[in-house]
Amino acid sequence: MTRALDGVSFAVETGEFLCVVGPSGCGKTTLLKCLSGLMSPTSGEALLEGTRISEPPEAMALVFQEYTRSLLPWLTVRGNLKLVLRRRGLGRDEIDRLIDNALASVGLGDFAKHHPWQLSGGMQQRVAIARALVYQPRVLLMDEPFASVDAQTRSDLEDLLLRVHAEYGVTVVFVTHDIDEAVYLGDRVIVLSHRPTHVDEVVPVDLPRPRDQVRTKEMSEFTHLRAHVLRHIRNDSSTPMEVQ
Amino acid sequence: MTRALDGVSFAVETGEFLCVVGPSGCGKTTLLKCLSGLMSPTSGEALLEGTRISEPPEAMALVFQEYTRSLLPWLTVRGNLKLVLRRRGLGRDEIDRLIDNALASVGLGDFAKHHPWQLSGGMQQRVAIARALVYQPRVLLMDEPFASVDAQTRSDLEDLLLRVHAEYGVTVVFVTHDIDEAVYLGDRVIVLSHRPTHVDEVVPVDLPRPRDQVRTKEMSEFTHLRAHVLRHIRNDSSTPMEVQ
Amino acid sequence: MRKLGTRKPQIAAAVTGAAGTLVILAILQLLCATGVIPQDQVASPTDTFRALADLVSQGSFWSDTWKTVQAWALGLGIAALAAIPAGFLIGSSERAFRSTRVLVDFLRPIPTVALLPLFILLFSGLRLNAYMAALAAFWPLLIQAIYGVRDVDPVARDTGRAYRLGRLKLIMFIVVPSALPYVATGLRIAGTVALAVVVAAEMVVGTPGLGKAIVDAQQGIRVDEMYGLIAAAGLLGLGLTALLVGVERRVLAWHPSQREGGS
Amino acid sequence: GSSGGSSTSGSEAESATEKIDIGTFAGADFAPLWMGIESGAFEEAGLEVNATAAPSGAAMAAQLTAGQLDFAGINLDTAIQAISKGVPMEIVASVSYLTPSNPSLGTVVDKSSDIKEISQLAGKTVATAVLQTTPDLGLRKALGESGDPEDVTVISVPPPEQVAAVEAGRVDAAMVPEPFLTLARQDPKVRLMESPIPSLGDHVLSGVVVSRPDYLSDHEEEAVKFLEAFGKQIALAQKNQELARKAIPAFTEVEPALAAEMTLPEYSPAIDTATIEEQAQLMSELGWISKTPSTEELVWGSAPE
Amino acid sequence: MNAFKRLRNFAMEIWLPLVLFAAWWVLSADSQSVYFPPLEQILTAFREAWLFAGVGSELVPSLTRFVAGLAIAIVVGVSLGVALGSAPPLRRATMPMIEFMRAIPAPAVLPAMIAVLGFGNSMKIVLIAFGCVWPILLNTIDGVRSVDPLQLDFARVYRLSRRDRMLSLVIPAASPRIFAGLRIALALGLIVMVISEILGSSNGLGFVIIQAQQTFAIPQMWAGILVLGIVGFTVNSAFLIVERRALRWYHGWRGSQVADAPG
Ligand SMILES: Nc1ncnc2c1ncn2[C@@H]1O[C@H](COP(=O)(O)OP(=O)(O)OP(=O)(O)O)[C@@H](O)[C@H]1O
Ligand SMILES: Nc1ncnc2c1ncn2[C@@H]1O[C@H](COP(=O)(O)OP(=O)(O)OP(=O)(O)O)[C@@H](O)[C@H]1O
Ligand SMILES: [Mg+2]
Ligand SMILES: [Mg+2]
Repeated sequence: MTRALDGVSFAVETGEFLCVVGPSGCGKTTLLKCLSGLMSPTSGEALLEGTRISEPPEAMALVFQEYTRSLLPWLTVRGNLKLVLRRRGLGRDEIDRLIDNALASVGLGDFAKHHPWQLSGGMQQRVAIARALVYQPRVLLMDEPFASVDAQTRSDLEDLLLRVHAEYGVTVVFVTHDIDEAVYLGDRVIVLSHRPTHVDEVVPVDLPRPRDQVRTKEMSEFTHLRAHVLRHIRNDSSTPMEVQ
Repeated sequence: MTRALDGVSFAVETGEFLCVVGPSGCGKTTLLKCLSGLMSPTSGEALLEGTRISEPPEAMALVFQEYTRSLLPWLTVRGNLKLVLRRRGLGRDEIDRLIDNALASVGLGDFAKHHPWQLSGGMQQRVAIARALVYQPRVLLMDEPFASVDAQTRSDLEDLLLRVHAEYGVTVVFVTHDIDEAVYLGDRVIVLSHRPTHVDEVVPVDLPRPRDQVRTKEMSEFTHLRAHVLRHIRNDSSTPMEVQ
Repeated sequence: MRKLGTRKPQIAAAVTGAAGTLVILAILQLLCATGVIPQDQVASPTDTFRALADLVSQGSFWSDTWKTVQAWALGLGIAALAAIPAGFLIGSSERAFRSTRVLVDFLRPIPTVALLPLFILLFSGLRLNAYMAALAAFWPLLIQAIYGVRDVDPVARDTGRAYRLGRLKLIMFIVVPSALPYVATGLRIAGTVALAVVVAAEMVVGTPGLGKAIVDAQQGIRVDEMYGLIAAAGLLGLGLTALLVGVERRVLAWHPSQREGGS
Repeated sequence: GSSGGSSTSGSEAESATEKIDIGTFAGADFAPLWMGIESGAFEEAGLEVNATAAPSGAAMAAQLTAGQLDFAGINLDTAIQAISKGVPMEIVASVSYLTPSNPSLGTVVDKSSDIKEISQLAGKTVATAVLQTTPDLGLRKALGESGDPEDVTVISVPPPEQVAAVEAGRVDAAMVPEPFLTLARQDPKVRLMESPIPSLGDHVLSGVVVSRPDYLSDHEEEAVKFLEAFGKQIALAQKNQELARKAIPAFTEVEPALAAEMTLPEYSPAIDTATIEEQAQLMSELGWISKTPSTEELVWGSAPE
Repeated sequence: MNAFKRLRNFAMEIWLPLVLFAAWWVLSADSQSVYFPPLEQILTAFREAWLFAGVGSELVPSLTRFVAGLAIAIVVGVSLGVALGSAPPLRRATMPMIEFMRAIPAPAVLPAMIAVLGFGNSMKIVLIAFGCVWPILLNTIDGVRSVDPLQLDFARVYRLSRRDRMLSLVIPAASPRIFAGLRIALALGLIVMVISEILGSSNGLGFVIIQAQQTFAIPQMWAGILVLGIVGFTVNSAFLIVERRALRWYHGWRGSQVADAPG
């Protein structure tokens, strides 16, 4: 086994919104897998609110990077959402209400009866997000959840996520390639280096909340933060094109 | 047949770098297919330097959105590039030199003998770009060519593209979801509307060339342009989540 | 990385496989020895092996096997020559595809052995067996060839067009390679069916070959030999399938289905 | 088919050997043919006889029609069926007969069964190798004398399985041919009872040789030569049964020990047209054939010149 | 509005079979050959024997055995396949034996089956099951093995129950492969059904065909083959209907797939 993660060490506080950026193949997905208990770290350990994670814990949801694959094509959108609620012992009506709400919040209220493959890539990604939301987790791990979504939907979803985060106090770990997005969403941005992976820098983001797509991004503070992260990433790489 | 494009009309000047943004499903890919002669428009016509396009013209290269599927898995990376040079009647050495250059310029010099499926998604996308470059087209059509590439590689490739554009005077039509990218690269940005699709606005980008990832993006002109486009897209949509 | 990794698991898998096979055979042997399986009608594994060893030293066994293989290969060859071009032609024209669909769907499921009584009246010997095999092999090959051509990825096809490959190169570099995995699958299915039909024909018609040898052993009430021959038929089937898979591996090294191979 | 120009093309001066292709069952009925091949008697007569075993009378009839065979050794019932349905063939010789002193087909019942004679099989299930053949015919004839010939279920069971079928109670009786009849005699679990054959007479024609009319007219000389030589072997087999027993293992799956023990039919080259007519008549009465072919249609050379 | 279009589509699919049928009729009309009788005679024989006299006595027994054998094969193949597919060591241990058994041409086992089970229905059902079970078993194993690991990860993260994981994830995910196996099994099953009736039976389609051939009832033989064509076509169509319903998601999914990174 290759060591995908080495010397990566950081704490996520309850209710925090943490963004992770870093070059392709540096181990961001691997990191989320350790945090979710899908993978046991070869050395070191992942702690969730003080307890060690060896199995996926009850209160955690994960939005996979490969959203097309993580949706079950033989179930409808509703079926996909229902599946994760099965163990809750809820009534039919309650389940339907929860699902309808979650779908409406990602703008897919009319698509409950469609199969995932009848939707465009961006819509599928939103189904995966709705599935995580309906699960009502305390901790939400998201792996490049907005990669295939067009600019406008993306900013809508970013704002939806900020709202959920604010309302329910969900802890979010959010992996992205988009530095603007990381700065816009996060309380802190963790910048991972090329392999051997280590935490290159932790950038605190002190932009005021609630944030706004246009106003926040026009603030000079925002522009400087993103330039800072960007410059950091560019300087870090000694061999510019050797990515994987 | 659905009308994918309606009332879309614009001219691309020789040597221009034109970026196209617009919501998912609005017809950007369809537009490129018409421009490349792969599809004939039901009404209206596509003109390349004055002549009507009905068959793919000689001097045009297209980078497909579904890059994984446009690379032929039974050929190596080198084979994929060689295939498009077949009709040129070049010598072996000349062909090898061209291919090596193109691969080196996208940072894949060491992967000529690999098959496409042995590479990561981002690397495959770069192979597709290299294939277009080696073809030495006068017109280059690109459909979300950097979607699966990490931030740093992406900015490198953006700069490579700007260099090719400047050196050889290639005309580029570039589809993207990323408004920063569109503003950073283009001479003009065309914003398409929701369906029924029409040209919503044409934004001239008067940023000085050569452009620089950090400096250009820190310019207040840049910030304002992107905010302008973004605001435009947001206001355009009366129903915020209805995307397709 | 992958190359280094596959060697060891492969050996481990082979060892487990061998061990598992031995355990199964031992259980069968035990069942025979204790009389749970009646001895007079079923040969125990050791008896089967002994009979197989006897057979291997006999020239007639090898000539029987050779005759079966000959009919199989001839039939498969004829079927391939007829079915693959036909499939490509039908598959590349929507009109041809639609016109032949009902006909193919009607003829294909007729089990070839049902035509054996007819074929007996028309042919004899090797030709009879080979034609039966050819007919049985024809359908899976035809179907797979048709679907192979129809399933060429439109994006790959558009790539060829956009880069102006020309018609011939498009077929050579894009259509045929895309359809090959389908044809290979068809060949494997056809191989299995063709062998079954050759053996069946030998049994019913009595042309020399493994099928007839089995019936002869049955008629002569030589139970061990019969089981030895059945085992030999199984080994032959394995060998012929391995042959086809080997060819497939070679030709289709680039195809996704070949990549998980070792695991 | 080698018949085409095999005889005429040999224009060389040396005594030309005629090629004869004949297909037969792998049963004791055609032992005289193999005797002739083994002993070289055919070669001495200037004939190169090539004998192949064939799966069924129907297949041989088809190969005969297609010119792949010149002669076929089949059962009389098959020949009658084929000729009545318009297959171009004629009986050219008889080979074997079933007689009371040569019971090479017998009826086997379970030891515990109380069935003793054929008439008791009314309403029962009986196994035979192939339906609508001589044993089947004999059974129905016998039943018809005392009652309804249709009042029995006859099913097809391959000879090697017949005794097992009786033992397992899947059939009430089986009409078993040699060599399985000899094995059944040694089996303590089953018992032999009355045979169905005698109801058809004391001299029931079984194995015959057939050929196709166009071969016979084009190659009359060779045909006569072959039939003469074959006839001698048939007579010899009847005189010296040991010769026949020796030839059987070489051409069939029967072991020498069993071949030495089994009951052989009566071998005779003389065509008994009475038994042919009677069987044809019976088959048409039972509706197995739609029209009764005349003796002239059935037997070669029986038509007045 | 669409009536005309539908009619045209129908005509497109049916014209070739009709032309061939007419050609057969005309060309055979005054055939003198015993073995290729006029189509008219064949149809007469078909009407007399199969509308509907032979349906109860021959067709029903054949199909009953076929369905019974197939059902056994499905139950055994799928349950064993799921078990072996989700237990890699067990799978590796049994794989060589399974591959060997699969490679034995089913007709070759017939004599052994007759020796043990006699010539009755149970023998034929077991033989049909034997012929059909291997493609189903192997494809189920493959299907279970190829369940997307990401989906299994999903099941773990969202803590699906064991039952949900099997019924809502593993079996649906494997179902396209299972149906692919079933499709091969159907063809093999029909072959085995016919061969088991040709060699040792007293009723059934195969028996009728071989019996007709042996008694030179050639039009009846052709009629029997025709019936088998109809049976095969019907069985195949029924399968396609079931498959299309069960795998509607799959066809839609495949059709819509913008390929992910392969492998
Ligand atoms: N199953 C695996 N076996 C071996 N190596 C793996 C496996 N999965 C991932 N890796 C390696 O581990 C490293 C980290 O991969 P990971 O998927 O975590 O990267 P990432 O940061 O998420 O990249 P991306 O931005 O492209 O998603 C990569 O170099 C990859 O090659
Ligand atoms: N083969 C097709 N048949 C029917 N409709 C199609 C087909 N391909 C595309 N469309 C439709 O045409 C419209 C335009 O599609 P197109 O792929 O051009 O969108 P796009 O702007 O490229 O979207 P994205 O940003 O998601 O790539 C979509 O609504 C789509 O549903
Ligand atoms: Mg990742
Ligand atoms: Mg597109």
